[in-house]
Amino acid sequence: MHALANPNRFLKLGDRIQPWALGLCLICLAVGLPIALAFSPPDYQQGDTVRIMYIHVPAAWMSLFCYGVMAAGSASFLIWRQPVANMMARASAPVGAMFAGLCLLTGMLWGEPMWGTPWVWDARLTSMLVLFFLYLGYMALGDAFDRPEQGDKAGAILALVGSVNLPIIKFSVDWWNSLHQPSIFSMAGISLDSSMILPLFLMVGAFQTFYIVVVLMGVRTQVLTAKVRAARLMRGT
Amino acid sequence: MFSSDRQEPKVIVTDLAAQRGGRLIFRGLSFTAEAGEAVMVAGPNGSGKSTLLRLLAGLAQPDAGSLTRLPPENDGLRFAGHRDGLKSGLTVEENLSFWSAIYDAPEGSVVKAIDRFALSRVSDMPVDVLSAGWRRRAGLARLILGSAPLWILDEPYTALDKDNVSRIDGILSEHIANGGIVILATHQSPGFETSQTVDMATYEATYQALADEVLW
Amino acid sequence: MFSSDRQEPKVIVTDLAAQRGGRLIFRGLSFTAEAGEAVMVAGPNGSGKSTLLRLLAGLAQPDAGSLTRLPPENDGLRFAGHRDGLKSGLTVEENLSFWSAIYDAPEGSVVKAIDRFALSRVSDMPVDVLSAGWRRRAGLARLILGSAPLWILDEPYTALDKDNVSRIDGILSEHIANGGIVILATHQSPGFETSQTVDMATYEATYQALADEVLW
Amino acid sequence: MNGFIALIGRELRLSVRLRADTIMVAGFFAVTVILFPFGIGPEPGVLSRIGAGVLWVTALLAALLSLDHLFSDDEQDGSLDLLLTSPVSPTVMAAAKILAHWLTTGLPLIILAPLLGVTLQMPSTSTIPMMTALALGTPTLSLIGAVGAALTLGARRRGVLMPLVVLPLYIPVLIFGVGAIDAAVMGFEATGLYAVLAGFLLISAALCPWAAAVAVRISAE
Amino acid sequence: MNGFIALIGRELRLSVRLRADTIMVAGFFAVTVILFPFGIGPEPGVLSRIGAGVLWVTALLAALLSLDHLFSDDEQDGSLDLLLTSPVSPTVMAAAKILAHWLTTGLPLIILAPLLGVTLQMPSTSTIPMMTALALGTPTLSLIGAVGAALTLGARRRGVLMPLVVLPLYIPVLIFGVGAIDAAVMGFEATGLYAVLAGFLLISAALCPWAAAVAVRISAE
Ligand code: HEM
Ligand SMILES: Nc1ncnc2c1ncn2[C@@H]1O[C@H](COP(=O)(O)OP(=O)(O)OP(=O)(O)O)[C@@H](O)[C@H]1O
Ligand SMILES: Nc1ncnc2c1ncn2[C@@H]1O[C@H](COP(=O)(O)OP(=O)(O)OP(=O)(O)O)[C@@H](O)[C@H]1O
Ligand SMILES: [Mg+2]
Ligand SMILES: [Mg+2]
Repeated sequence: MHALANPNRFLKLGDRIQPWALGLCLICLAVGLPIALAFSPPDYQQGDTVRIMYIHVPAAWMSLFCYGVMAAGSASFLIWRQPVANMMARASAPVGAMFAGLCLLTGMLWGEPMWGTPWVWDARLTSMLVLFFLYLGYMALGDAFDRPEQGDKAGAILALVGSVNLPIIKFSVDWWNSLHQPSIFSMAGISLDSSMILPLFLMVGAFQTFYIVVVLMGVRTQVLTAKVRAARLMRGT
Repeated sequence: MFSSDRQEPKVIVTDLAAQRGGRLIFRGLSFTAEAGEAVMVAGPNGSGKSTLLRLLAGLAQPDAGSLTRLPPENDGLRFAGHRDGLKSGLTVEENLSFWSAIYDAPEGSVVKAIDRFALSRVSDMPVDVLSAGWRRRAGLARLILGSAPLWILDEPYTALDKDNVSRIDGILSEHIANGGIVILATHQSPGFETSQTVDMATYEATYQALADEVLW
Repeated sequence: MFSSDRQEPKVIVTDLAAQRGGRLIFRGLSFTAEAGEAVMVAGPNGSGKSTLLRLLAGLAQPDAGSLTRLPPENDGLRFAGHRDGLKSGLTVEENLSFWSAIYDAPEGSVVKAIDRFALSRVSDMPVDVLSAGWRRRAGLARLILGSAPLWILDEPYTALDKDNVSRIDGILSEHIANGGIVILATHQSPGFETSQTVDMATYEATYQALADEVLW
Repeated sequence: MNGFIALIGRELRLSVRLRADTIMVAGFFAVTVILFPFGIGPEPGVLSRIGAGVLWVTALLAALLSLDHLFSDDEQDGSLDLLLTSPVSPTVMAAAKILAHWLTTGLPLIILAPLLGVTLQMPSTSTIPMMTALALGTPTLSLIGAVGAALTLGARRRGVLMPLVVLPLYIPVLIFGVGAIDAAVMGFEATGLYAVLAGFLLISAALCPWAAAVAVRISAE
Repeated sequence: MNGFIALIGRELRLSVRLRADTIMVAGFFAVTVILFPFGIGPEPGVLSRIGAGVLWVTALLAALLSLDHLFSDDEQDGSLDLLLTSPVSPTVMAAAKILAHWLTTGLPLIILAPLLGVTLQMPSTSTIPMMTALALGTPTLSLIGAVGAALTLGARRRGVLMPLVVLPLYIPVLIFGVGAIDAAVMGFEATGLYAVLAGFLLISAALCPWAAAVAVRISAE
């Protein structure tokens, strides 16, 4: 673990992982998308609109996952002063915001035929919107200081404080009687037809590996930016 | 006075560097101040005097180098910056009473401070009707609430007339005589013996190389 | 310079008195300042220097006596008080551009002022990251936006280092040489010839009887 | 005129960079919109009944709470003294500040009003009356509020004084403002109520900048 | 401890002398109480339906708009630097400021809640739930808000940032707060919702003063 705290070693490891992740992502997409969009059976209730699920659900899961990474990275940055952890957190934010936006968008597209309205102020939908705003707030705050160090620390604190929203999103369907579907996974097992599980998991795999690729790129950019800044400092300009 | 009941006060600064807004302000700055010393921090505008004093006061973290303050706790410290930290809505006495509670100063400190800084005429006036010099003095009166050995002062003479400059000088030299430490930045020359001068110009960092590990 | 295109600037003060919070600050104060003169207002803290300058600037009305300013309009006047009047959220240039519009100064004044006050290095920095001295200078740069003959300055040297004090002195003496008037209050002695000194101590009104009608 | 425009520009810039007012108004909308349906449930009819009231309370609060700083920020950092010794007349200065204040708190409200109307399930016929009433009423709020802010500028116990001075003067605007919207929604003739709002606006536009200027000058002494 | 009490005393004194928050909250009540019945008419049922929502919007706004100055006043005049170099720990300082903030904006609301209940024609059974929910929820608003105020202290575009940072964190409190009152009014069991509010309060009481303190220290750098 400690080895990864060194930016250069982290980048080297990233260099090795990145092509694999990218390849896996492309394979998952190539296999998963056709199954999801064409070959999987339509739902007996929802018909073809169910295909939105293969984007919507992975996007929802990923947006929660990204926030988790962001919160964990921020914590280890604040506690153990690991700059790389913070870089991971900051690189996760835009991806997470994108997934949250995608989840909201597909949810609204799905809601139109299913509920007759794209939006209701229901607990899950609201809390997801809150998550989206939290991402925006985190990114805005991080860039709002003259000294980047200040932005890093302020953003990290916000990420930690905002993490209380995660359980609310996750359990909102159970706590309130929501229009929204309850969880696929529960104590009782998986409540989804097996023919839908394969494409769903392929899409999850694609999104996950996409995330890895983008975060590695983000961390690399930040390491290089920091190096440029250090070089500038040395010149005293 | 300070050494009798506690540890000797001391400030040790080694190879300090600070950067602000991507610009290295100073680097390689070292000095040591012992009990009974007055350190003058000199240098032109923007050379980093205030930045250094804020580092010494613990308001910011150094970007490189180390900084030891004895005693390390804040109750051994009084800082006075460019701004007075007085609340305009409150009277001089209310302001000083507040700070005396914050500093956990013994009963009667406020009266003593008002007396020593010749503030009795204005003690029940709200701070916003005071003239600039009176206000400054009211801000400095915080210094002698309680008994902190280390005083860090950023341009304390601002707005003071001659009599009051020597009043402050008197208070500062008394503090030094009692075994305290005074670190002050000013563009005027103080009216008492300073044991050393830290000239910020010496530590200017323009076009100087700085090792990688210092920044990381 | 100022007399050619308009009336000669002039300030005539007769028997001025001011009270604040029920206390008579000064009384019987008279002087006249002609074009090309620098008037120094001296006196200890709280003696009424700032109060006098605010009267002269038209910010307050005298409680007795009369005050004539030529030209009487505000566009012949630049006032600089204890506080800079700069907005921390805006950059130096944004601040100066704002004031240049307020003073209806000709195109290019801001660039000239930034140049003359050596502010180009910080012109696009937000004011709140400037050091005290740089900030002060940015505030004073307002003076040469447009061309007002009468400058009223309250402790302009605050926070400035030696080089900058002489830079300001240079600008002030140039202004006087051009036929302007400078009235300044300071505890330091300015580095140029002042033609007269108004010593506030002379006009102190404590324990002095004053006819009822002056105050009422 | 130069000075007037420069002042408005500065106020707008500061508002975006430092003050929370403008976004707060939008944020308040978000909360209102999120909260009221939450609290009240999606029952039709209930929401639409309270729309006008909600709208005006928003306008009032946005005005009131941001007014506190209309002059006091400038007073704190010395800008006010400099403005009063500048060629720009205090009345023009007050007018510019009032206009900027309305642009940052009143105008966003008017622009967002249709959106609020939709989410509060108000009938679409209410959009125009809502915007008209707000357009006629919110400038009056800024105008009256500026006088209050100026009057209490140098005062001790300012915190207590300011709402005490301003709130009573706001009530008539609110009553007629809500009345106009409700009348229009229910299909009654609202022109008379608009006229009253317009009257308030004219009177305060004529008097308030001047009164605020006088009050500011006094406080600077 | 001395410092904690002194800080609270100072904040309360300043609030009465300079800031309009406390009275603004009371004033806002007056307006709400006068305005809503006006806007909605005396139809029974409608008013009481929205009571909980109105109450919470008030609480939220009062908190949000007064938070802007929680640390920035002290930062402006240099007090913050002096407090950070004083023996009082930043966490204690933040806690004192948060408590004082709640005393001046949250508490008046709770005290006045029964009055609002009556004028909004809410059933008398709702008084206790209203006060309980507010008592459990408003401190959380002050706590979370303080973190937002501290985080945005040295930031550029603070005006835009502060609501963006704070509002999302407020939503959960609002949802449960309104839910608890409504449940109680409709005769449902509200204990679970109170428990959630209490949980939020405990978590934020444990975390927020510390987080605000860290954020303040960062901004002073
Ligand atoms: C804008 C509207 C919507 C939002 C913000 C939204 C949000 C979410 C979120 C956050 C999740 C992940 C929950 C978890 O991992 O526990 C999720 C999952 C899901 N959503 Fe939506 N959703 C929306 C609309 C819809 C619609 C209209 C449908 C279909 C009728 C739908 C069906 C599902 C399903 C089946 C899942 C998977 C359930 C699970 O495994 O948890 N969503 N949605
Ligand atoms: N956030 C920042 N971005 C860019 N530059 C900064 C920032 N903060 C401080 N500086 C610069 O750091 C330098 C040091 O400032 P400091 O206040 O320490 O100077 P000083 O020696 O106290 O000057 P003075 O005598 O004018 O008070 C200044 O040039 C200032 O412009
Ligand atoms: N509202 C007021 N109530 C009581 N006294 C007041 C009021 N306003 C001003 N004063 C007093 O008026 C006196 C003159 O103040 P002024 O600011 O003019 O002094 P100054 O000569 O500029 O002093 P300094 O050198 O300290 O700036 C001060 O003693 C001040 O306390
Ligand atoms: Mg300095
Ligand atoms: Mg003065």
